[in-house]
Amino acid sequence: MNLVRIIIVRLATTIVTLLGAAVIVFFVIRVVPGNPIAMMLPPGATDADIARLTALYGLDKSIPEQFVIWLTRALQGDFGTSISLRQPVMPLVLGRLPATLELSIFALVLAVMIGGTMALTGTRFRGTRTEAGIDVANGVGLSIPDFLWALVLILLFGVLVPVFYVSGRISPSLDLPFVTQFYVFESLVRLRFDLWWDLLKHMFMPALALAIPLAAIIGQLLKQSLKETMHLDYVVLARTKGYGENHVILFEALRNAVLPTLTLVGVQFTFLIGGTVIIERLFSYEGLGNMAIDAVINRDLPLIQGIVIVFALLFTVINLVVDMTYAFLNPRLRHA
Amino acid sequence: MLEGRALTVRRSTPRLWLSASWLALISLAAIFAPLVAPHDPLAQDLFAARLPPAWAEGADPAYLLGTDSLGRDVLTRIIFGARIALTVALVAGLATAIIGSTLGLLAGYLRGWVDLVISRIVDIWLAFPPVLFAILLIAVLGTGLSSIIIAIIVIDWTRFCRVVRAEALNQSAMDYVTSAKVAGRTRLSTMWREIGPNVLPTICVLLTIEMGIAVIVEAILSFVNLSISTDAPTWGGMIAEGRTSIHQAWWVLVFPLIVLFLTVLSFSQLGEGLKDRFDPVLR
Amino acid sequence: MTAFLEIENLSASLKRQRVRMLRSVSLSVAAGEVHGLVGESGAGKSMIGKAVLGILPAALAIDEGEIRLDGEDLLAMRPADRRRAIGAKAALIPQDPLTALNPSHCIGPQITGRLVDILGWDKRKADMRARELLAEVNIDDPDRVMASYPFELSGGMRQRVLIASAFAANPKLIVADEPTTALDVTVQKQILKLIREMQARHGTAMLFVTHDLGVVSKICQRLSVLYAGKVLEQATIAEFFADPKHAYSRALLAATPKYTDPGSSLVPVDSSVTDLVAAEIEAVDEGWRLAR
Amino acid sequence: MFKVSGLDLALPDRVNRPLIGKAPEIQILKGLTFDISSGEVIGIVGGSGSGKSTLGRTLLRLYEPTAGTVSFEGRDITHLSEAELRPLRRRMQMVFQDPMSSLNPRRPIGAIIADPLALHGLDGISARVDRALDHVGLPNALRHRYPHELSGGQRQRVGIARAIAMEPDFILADEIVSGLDVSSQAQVLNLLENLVDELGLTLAFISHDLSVIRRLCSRVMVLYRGEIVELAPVEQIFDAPKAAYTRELLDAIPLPDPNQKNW
Repeated sequence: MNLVRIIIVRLATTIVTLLGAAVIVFFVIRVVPGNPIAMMLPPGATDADIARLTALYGLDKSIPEQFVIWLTRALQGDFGTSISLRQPVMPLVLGRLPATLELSIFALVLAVMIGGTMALTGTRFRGTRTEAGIDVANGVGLSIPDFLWALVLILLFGVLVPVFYVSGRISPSLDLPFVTQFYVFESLVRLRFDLWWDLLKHMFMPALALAIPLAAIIGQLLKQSLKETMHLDYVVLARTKGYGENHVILFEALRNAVLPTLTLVGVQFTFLIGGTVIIERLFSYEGLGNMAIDAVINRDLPLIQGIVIVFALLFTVINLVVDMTYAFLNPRLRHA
Repeated sequence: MLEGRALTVRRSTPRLWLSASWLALISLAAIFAPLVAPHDPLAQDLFAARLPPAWAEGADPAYLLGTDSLGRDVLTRIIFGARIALTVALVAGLATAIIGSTLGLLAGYLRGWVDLVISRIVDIWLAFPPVLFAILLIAVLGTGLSSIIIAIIVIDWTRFCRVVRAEALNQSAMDYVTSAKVAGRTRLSTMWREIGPNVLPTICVLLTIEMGIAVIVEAILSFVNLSISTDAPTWGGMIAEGRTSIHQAWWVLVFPLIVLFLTVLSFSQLGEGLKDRFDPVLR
Repeated sequence: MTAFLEIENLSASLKRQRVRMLRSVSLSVAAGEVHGLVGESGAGKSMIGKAVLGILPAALAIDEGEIRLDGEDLLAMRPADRRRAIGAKAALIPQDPLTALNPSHCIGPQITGRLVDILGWDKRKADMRARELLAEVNIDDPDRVMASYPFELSGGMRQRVLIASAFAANPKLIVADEPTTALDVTVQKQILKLIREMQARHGTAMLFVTHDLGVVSKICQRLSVLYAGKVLEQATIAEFFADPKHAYSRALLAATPKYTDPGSSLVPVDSSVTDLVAAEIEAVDEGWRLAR
Repeated sequence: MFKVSGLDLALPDRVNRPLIGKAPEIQILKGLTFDISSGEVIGIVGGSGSGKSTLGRTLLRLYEPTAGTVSFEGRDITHLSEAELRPLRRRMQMVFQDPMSSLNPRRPIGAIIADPLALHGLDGISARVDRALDHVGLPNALRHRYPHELSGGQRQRVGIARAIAMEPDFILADEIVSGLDVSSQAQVLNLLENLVDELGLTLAFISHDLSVIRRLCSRVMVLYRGEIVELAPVEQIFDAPKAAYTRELLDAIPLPDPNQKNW
C-alpha cells in the first residue's frame, strides 16, 4: 500500500475521531447536574442577568445549534471562562500542559530505558535464571497500575527512606527566572543546572510510578518479539557468518522486533499520560491532571471541557505520529 | 517417541494456587464480614484515635491493625471495604467483559461496516484519559456503587473490544472457519461456536485483569472523594486518609495498601494461571 | 581427496528432558563432494547441519563427539573462535528464501557483511565480489538487486541471492538445508542446477539436507539415511538407488510416488521396520541413560 | 456433476489501491470451461499462483464468480446466496491443506466430526462418527482428543473423516498431502484410493505434485496463471503431453533415479 494513501486515510480518521470526541464531551458536559449559568454569576444576580448570559452562551437555542456554536468557538480556541478561577480557559490549560508534558516524556524515557534494558538482557541471557527473574519482574510491573506504584514509592522513598521529593514540581524556595512553562527545557537552555536537577528530583518519583507499568509492557513485548525474531532464518544465517550474539541481537533482530512493539507503545503512552491525572494529584504536581480533578470537584464545566479537549487532541496526535513512524520505518511502505 | 509436543511439560502453577487462595480469603472475609470483623466499621471512638497496630508500643490489643484518626478499627474497615471492592470487581468486570467482547467479536469476525463503526468508536474512546473520564462520569451520575460500576463499564469496554477484535481477526483467517462455512454453518453460529471457544481463554485472562482494574478504579474514585459516601469503608478512602496522616499513623495507609496490592496482583495472576492450567491448547 | 568435514560419534540431546536427538552420528565429506542427509521429519537431518554450523537451538546440548572442519575440532574451540572459524570456512543456504533475508536491510550489505565485518575486507572490494557473485548466479542487474530490499524480489531471485551470499567468502563447506522445498518444481530445477554448478566450480564440500529422494539423486554423490537421529545407511548414490541395504531405506523408496511408474502400489513405511529400528535405539539409549 | 463455463474470478488488489475509488482487480481465474462427471477423480495441478486453490474454492462457492456459470447437478449455483447454498453444502465437502488450521484447536475430534452432521439434522450421529473414524482407520478412542494431540497424518485423516461423515457426493481435496512425510503421504493416498472405490466418491484433487496426481486421478487439468493449458485423461497428460507447460512441469520433477534424463 502506498505511503501517501496511508497518510491521507490516517489523517481523515484522526479528524473523525476528534469530531467524535468533541460530540461526546459536549453532550456529557450538558448532562452534568446543576445550572452552569447560575454558577457563573455572583450571588444576587437577577433573572435578567441569567437570561442575558444564557443568550450569550447560546443556551436558549436547540441542542444542535448549541453544538455548532460551541464547536465554532472551540475551533478558535475559545472555551469560555473558568468558573472557579475566573480566567479564560485556554491560557489556563496551556499554562499547565507543559508541566504534564515534561512529566510524561520523562516517564516515557524512563520506561523505554528500563523496558529496553530488561528486554535486551532477557534475550541475551535467554533460558537462564536472569530471564526468569526478568519475567517475574515484568509480570508484577504489569499487574500493578501506576496509582499503586505511586503509593508504594511515596511510602518507601518519601516516608521510610526519605531520599526523593514526593510533592510539588520544584522547591518553593527557589527563584524562578522562567518565561515559559517548560521548566526542564528552559533550565537547560539557560544553563541553570541547579534548577534542572531540582526539577528532575521532583519529577523522578511520579515519573517512575508512571513508567513502571509501561516499562514492564515494553520489556515483555519487546523480549517476546526479539525471541521470535531470533529464531528467524535471517538471524540464524547471520550467526553462521560469524557474528557474535550481541551483534546479532542489536543489528539483525532489534530493528525488526521493535516495529510490532512500537504501535503498542503509542497507545500505551497515551495511557501513561492519562495516568498523570491521578499521579499528579498524589504528588501534588502542578500539572493539567491536578487541575482537571479540581475542575471536576468544583463543577467548573468550561475548564473541564478545555482540559478534556486538549487531552483528546494530544492523544490523537500521538497515535497519528506513532502510526506515521511505523509506516516510515517499514521499508515495504517506504520504498513502494 | 519423537513428537516434540510430548516433551513440553505442563508448567506447574504455584501462582494459580497462591492467587486463588488470597482471593478466596478476601472473598470469605467479605461475605462473612459482620461475623469476622471485630468492630463496627462506622463506629468512631475519638479516645481510641490513631492507635498503632497490636504489636507496637502503646497499642490496644482489641485493635489488631490499629485505628484511624476517628478511632475506627482499620482491620474492620478493610474487611468491609472488601465487600465493596469485590462487588465492583465482579459486577463491573463481568459486564465489561460481556459487552466489550461481544462488540470485539462482531467487529473482528464480521468486519465491513460493523468493524468500521465499532473501531471508530473505540478510537474516540481512546482519545480520553480514562481516570478523568471516570471522574467526569461520576460527576454526571452522582456518587454511589452503581455509578462506579456504570462508569467502569462505560470506560473499559474498549479494552476487551480491542483485544478480542484482534484475536477474532486472526482466528477468522484460519481454515476451520472456512470449514464451518463448507459445513453450512451460518455466520453468527460460526462466530459463537467456532471462534468463541478460541477467544475465550483470552477473554478470561482479560476478565481477571479487569477485575483488578475495577478494584483500582474504585480506590481512585474513593481517593478523590467521589466513590460512595465519605464515611463508607472503602480501601481507596482509607488510603486517601492514610496519605494525609502518613507521618503520624503509617498503618492507616500501609495495611489497606498491602491488601489492595495483593488483591490486584492476585487477580492478574489468576487469569494467566487459569489459562496455563485449563486451556486444552498448549502453546 | 581429503575429507574436509569429519563428524565422529556426534550425539546430542534435549537438555532438560534427557531425550536423545542425535545418536553417534559419523560421516565425512570430501572437498568437492555433496553428501545428502535424508530422512523424514524428526529424523535429525537438519540438526546435523546446525551442529556443524554452531546454530543448534539452545535447548539442545551436544553430549559427545567431534566435528572437524578442515582438520580443526570445532567443539574443542572457545565459542568466539569457533564462530569465527565457521564464519570464515563454512556457509548456509537456508530453506525458506522468504524469511532468510533481513527485511530491513537491503541486499548488498547482506552479501558483503561477512566479508567486511568478519574477514576484514575493504568495502569496495567486497562490493565488487558481491557483484561478481550475483552475475554468477545469473542475476542480470547486480547493482539494482544489491540496492533493493528483499520484499522487492521474487522467491526464486531471493534464493539466488542466498546462494551467492553463501559462496561469498569462498567457503570450503556449505550446508544446504532443504534449499528448494519452498519453491515450485520448475524453479526448483533451475536452483538445483545452479547449486550443482556453483558447487562444482568452486570445489566446495556440501552437506545437502532434504526429505526428497528425487532431489538427492540429482545433486549428491553420497548420502546418509537417518531415522530418529541415527544413521541407518551410508552409500554412494548409485549404490543406494540400485540396491538399498537397510530395510528402512527400501521402505522409504517404496513409499515415494513416481509418475513414471503408476502401476506399482505405494507402500507406506511398515511399522515392523520402524519398530525394529526403535528397539535397536532403545537398547543403545538404555546404556546411555545408565552411563549418565 | 459440475458444469463450469466461462468462469472468471477477480479479487480486489488492496496493495495497489489508489487514493480514491475502488481497488483495481486482479484476475485470478480467466474463462475456465470444464465439466466434472459423477464418479471421476479429477486432478488439478499447477504452480504457485496458478489459481488452483482458488478454483477449488470457487467450485464450492466459497468465492462468488465474477463471470461465467457454475452448476452443480444441473442447478445453477453461480450466484446463490449463502442461505440457498446451505442445504447443498452437505453434498459437497472439502479437505484442507493444513489440518492444524482447519481443525478447531479447542474442540475435541468427536465434536469436530459430529458438528456438521448435527447442523444438517442427520440422525444417529454417534454411529456416523464411529463409522467415519473407522473408514479412515483411526481408533474410536481419539474422539476425546484434541487436534494438537495427534500426529500430522492422523490429523489429516480426521479432516477426511469429517468430510466423508457427511456422505457427500463431491469432495474437494486441496493439497492434502503436501505437508506430510512420505510414509504418512502414502497412507493417506492409499486411504483416499480405497474410499473412492468403496464410497463411489467424486473427487477433485488439487496438488502441485504430478507424481501424486498420477496415482489417484483419472483426468488431469493443468493450470497456469488462471488458465487451463491442458485438460486430458491422465495417461495422455503423462505419456503424450500437448502443452509446453505440461512438458516443462513433467521435466522438472526429480525422480528418485540418478540416471533420469534432462538433469
